[in-house]
Amino acid sequence: MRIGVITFPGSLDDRDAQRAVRLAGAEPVALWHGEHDLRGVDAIVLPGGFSYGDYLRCGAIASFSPIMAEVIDAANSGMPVLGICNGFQMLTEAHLLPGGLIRNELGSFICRDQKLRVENVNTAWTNQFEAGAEITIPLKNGEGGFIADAETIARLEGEGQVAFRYLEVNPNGSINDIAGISNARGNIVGLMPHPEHATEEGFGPDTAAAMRSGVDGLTFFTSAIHALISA
Amino acid sequence: MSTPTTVSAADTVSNAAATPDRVQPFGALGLKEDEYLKIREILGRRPTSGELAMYSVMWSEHCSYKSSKVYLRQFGDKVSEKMKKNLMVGMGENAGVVDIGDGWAVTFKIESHNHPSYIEPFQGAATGVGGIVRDIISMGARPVAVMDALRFGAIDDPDTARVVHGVVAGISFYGNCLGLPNIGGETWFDSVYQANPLVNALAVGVLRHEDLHLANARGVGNKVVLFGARTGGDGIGGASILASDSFSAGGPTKRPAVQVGDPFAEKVLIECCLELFRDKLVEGIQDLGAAGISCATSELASNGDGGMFIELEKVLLRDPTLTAEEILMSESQERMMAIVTPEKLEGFLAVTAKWDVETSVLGEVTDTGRLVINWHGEEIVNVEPRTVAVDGPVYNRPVAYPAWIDALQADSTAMLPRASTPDELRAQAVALLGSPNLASKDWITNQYDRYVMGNTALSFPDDGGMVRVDEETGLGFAVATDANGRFSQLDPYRGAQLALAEAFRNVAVTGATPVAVSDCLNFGSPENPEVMWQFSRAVEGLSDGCLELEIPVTGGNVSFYNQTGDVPIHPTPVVAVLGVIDDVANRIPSGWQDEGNNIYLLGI
Amino acid sequence: MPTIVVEVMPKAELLDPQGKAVAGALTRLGKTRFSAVRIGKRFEVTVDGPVTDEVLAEVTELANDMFSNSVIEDVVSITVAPDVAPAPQPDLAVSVETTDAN
Amino acid sequence: MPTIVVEVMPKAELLDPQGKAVAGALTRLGKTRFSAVRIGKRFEVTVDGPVTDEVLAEVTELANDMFSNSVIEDVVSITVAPDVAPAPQPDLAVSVETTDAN
Ligand SMILES: Nc1ncnc2c1ncn2[C@@H]1O[C@H](COP(=O)(O)OP(=O)(O)O)[C@@H](O)[C@H]1O
Repeated sequence: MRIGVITFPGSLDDRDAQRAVRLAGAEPVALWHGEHDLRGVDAIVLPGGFSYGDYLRCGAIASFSPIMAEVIDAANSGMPVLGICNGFQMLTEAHLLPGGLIRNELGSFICRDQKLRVENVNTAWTNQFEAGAEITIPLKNGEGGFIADAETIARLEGEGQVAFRYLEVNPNGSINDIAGISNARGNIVGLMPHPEHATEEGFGPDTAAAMRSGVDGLTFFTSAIHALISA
Repeated sequence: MSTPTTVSAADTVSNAAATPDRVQPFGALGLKEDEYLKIREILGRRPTSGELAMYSVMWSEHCSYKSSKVYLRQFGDKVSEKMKKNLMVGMGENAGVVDIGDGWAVTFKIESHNHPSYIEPFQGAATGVGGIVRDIISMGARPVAVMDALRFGAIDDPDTARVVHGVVAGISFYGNCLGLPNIGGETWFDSVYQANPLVNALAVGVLRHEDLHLANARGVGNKVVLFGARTGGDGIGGASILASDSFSAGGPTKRPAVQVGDPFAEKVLIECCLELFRDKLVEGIQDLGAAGISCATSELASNGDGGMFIELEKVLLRDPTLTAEEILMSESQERMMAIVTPEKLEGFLAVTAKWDVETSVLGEVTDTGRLVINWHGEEIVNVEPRTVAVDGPVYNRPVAYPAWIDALQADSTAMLPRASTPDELRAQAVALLGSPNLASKDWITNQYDRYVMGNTALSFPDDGGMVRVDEETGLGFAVATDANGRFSQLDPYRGAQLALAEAFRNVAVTGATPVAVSDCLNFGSPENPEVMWQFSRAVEGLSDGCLELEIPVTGGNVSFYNQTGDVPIHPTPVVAVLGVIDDVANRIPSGWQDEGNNIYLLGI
Repeated sequence: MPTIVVEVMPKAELLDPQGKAVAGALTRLGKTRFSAVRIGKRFEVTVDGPVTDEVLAEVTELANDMFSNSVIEDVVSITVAPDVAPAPQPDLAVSVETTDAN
Repeated sequence: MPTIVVEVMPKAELLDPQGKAVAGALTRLGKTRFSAVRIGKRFEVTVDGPVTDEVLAEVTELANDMFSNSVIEDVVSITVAPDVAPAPQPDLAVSVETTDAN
């Protein structure tokens, strides 16, 4: 199973995403923004970071990268695509996912261990979670407020496309506490928090059991592997 | 100035020889008369305005360490064999390098960006992070962590919020965007820092032994290449520099004293430099710091074969109206200078093109022993590089024991009233809990990304930050920074030692073994004999302490002139200690977590 | 060289946390006669050559597709400012004049 | 309600990282006739009541002290746009006209 991680200028969590893919048992494949080549991967991760410095709008300049043409085609034909943080922003800028992400309500960057509820376990990246599972993974962003017009929100809610919801604290003012969404087909998922930072004991968020022991993020990647195997 | 020059007609070497009596604005550039006369003596003529620009920035306190040099030698002199054992590169280079075993090495350094951070807190602090990170890259290392040691004025002063929020947002913006985890630091409020906050930024990098690079210009015919951001007017009014009667006709040039940082450009520059090193396409890379091209050319040439020829008009400009002198002094950020052999130039340019990094070949290494800089075909600089970069003035400034210190020491806590009732005790406890210096710093650290890179084993609120270097073995390092200006005001010798001991302890309690020290010495004006006394005592204390603990100082930074009016800040020697741990899985976090653990109090 | 100025505003107050924050600060400062603040972007695009209809069409396309995100923003104006000096003098910077909205 | 528009640009001498990034993107997309892009801010301040000289003076002060940071930015214009609708319609948004620079 080969999962590609695209590096854009300014991507930061690309190596972490590759590590997470490896820890989950798949083969990470490094992809480069400037090429038109997906190297035959089975799934794609758009990693976190500050592509092009987050200038203009987060993810906007990256969404014009050469490789995005291939990503859009692959995503539309059903390949699992995960956008994490800046990757989520790119997916909205590329109109693969609806809505947009704006500056956090309180203005500043925030880094915290964030509790989420998995609202939809029928996506390529969540199928190994229990329905309604509560997980904790790191969140770190300056522009993570999810917004969309009322009609879009109603559609997302009505059709189960809200994939994750913030619990306890809504860190950025997202409408309806939305932390992540999927497309109708469930192969494209985007979220602001970072599953790849909760995949290795000792380097993840704190849990009740022990400090830095949280590995809830691993299930995103094992879900993708499962989706690919059973497809 | 009697004969002003313009962009197209810069002051040439021959013009300087022909007009020896021309009055030059050395004072406005921060040079003393005897320093100016010394430059004339070295050159055997008056300097051109370009040479004057170079000497003035390179002979500034900030770049030349002219007041501190005689003391800093102690760090190199007071060393045991054990202290030298793991030191791959010691003081004097961009950053010290320590062998941590298994073929790995760590480089780290702490540096101040105090004055710019008062003028423009956000950009000042941001570019402080950017600058220290470039020092790390130039050694051939990948930067892997940053820390920040901060001092602000009184928390209830109306200006403090401007400075605090600007500084923290600037560090957060630059460090997060660069993708470097922030693993710790300090925050302290005291009115002595009101108009002079301290912003000390630390960066750590890791490298394989064979990847170590030193910045020097060797190999006659090798190309001198400038790459990264374009050169603009940033920071020309900064440092000690440009006054209205300086260089150009048509009235004073109004240049801002601040630099604007572009962390994205720096992130790309990091990846680009690492690829250049990896593919062995460069002989050496030097970062462009405070004195920009003046510094990079003269230092590279001094550390190499001694000669260099540069065509300054080849510098890519953001602002085409810049004069030659301004180009020499510009502090534009996110620039690097490389030495490249002619055969590898093509490969070099391919890598910079891949990363969209603009590059221009400025000139080459020569065997003339001279640094020659031309501007549109005319020679505007012809100097022996060491006279600019190495053999600057050295002062043995007067020191005076501060008369007030005895009274200050005598006024001890023993004189304070003790709480005698539970209510008084309670009131004291509440006052302590509510004091900004003891309160939680979460509101700062929550703005810093501690997760990026996936190797952070310890960070806030732990006593020291810890990062895994080798994913296979778990080999890692820990760092802590500490300082206490109030102790140092009472006794700079012991104050510096206490800072060292505290940082040493903070590293030791993580489970790592302390191995090296970097320091940032923040003091008032060296022209004040009492400040000079404080400085001399602090350096003596720190160097004695390091000898006692047997860990070497690998580098650091001196920041003088930290004062409001005539009132100096408390002497604030910030000490950073680096430790090594065989396997970060064995780290010890600060918090207690498991029921049934025993609690012991160690020490006295 | 001629400059084309493109102005982009957030669609509504809801989408403009920065504007809301500034409006809040004004209220705290007692500046109560300002009931709302919205913060958008102003792009100055320098054109290499004359501003033809074709150039304008290209900029309009860029304004809609790249400079703004139609989910959250509107392009409120595109104007040509021929041959402006690179930067106005600080002291002359504030010129108060009444114009029509775009 | 009348709106006062304040426009702020980064100082020409200083780096404008945003503008640089957008200009780079334009080059990569083959849009080579645009030689530079600079990005500033546009503030729309809604005034509760008529725009008197006093109100303008107050906004000018705010523009200089709060909306802009004089160390790195210039206020390039302050104009009054009376009674605009809160947000223009997307389709009508782009009006191409030639004006003088401020
Ligand atoms: N400016 C800062 N940058 C990064 N970390 C900081 C900063 N200030 C404080 N910290 C971190 O916050 C934690 C608590 O700091 P502090 O309250 O000073 O505790 P302590 O007195 O135990 O050092 C420590 O982990 C410290 O490294």
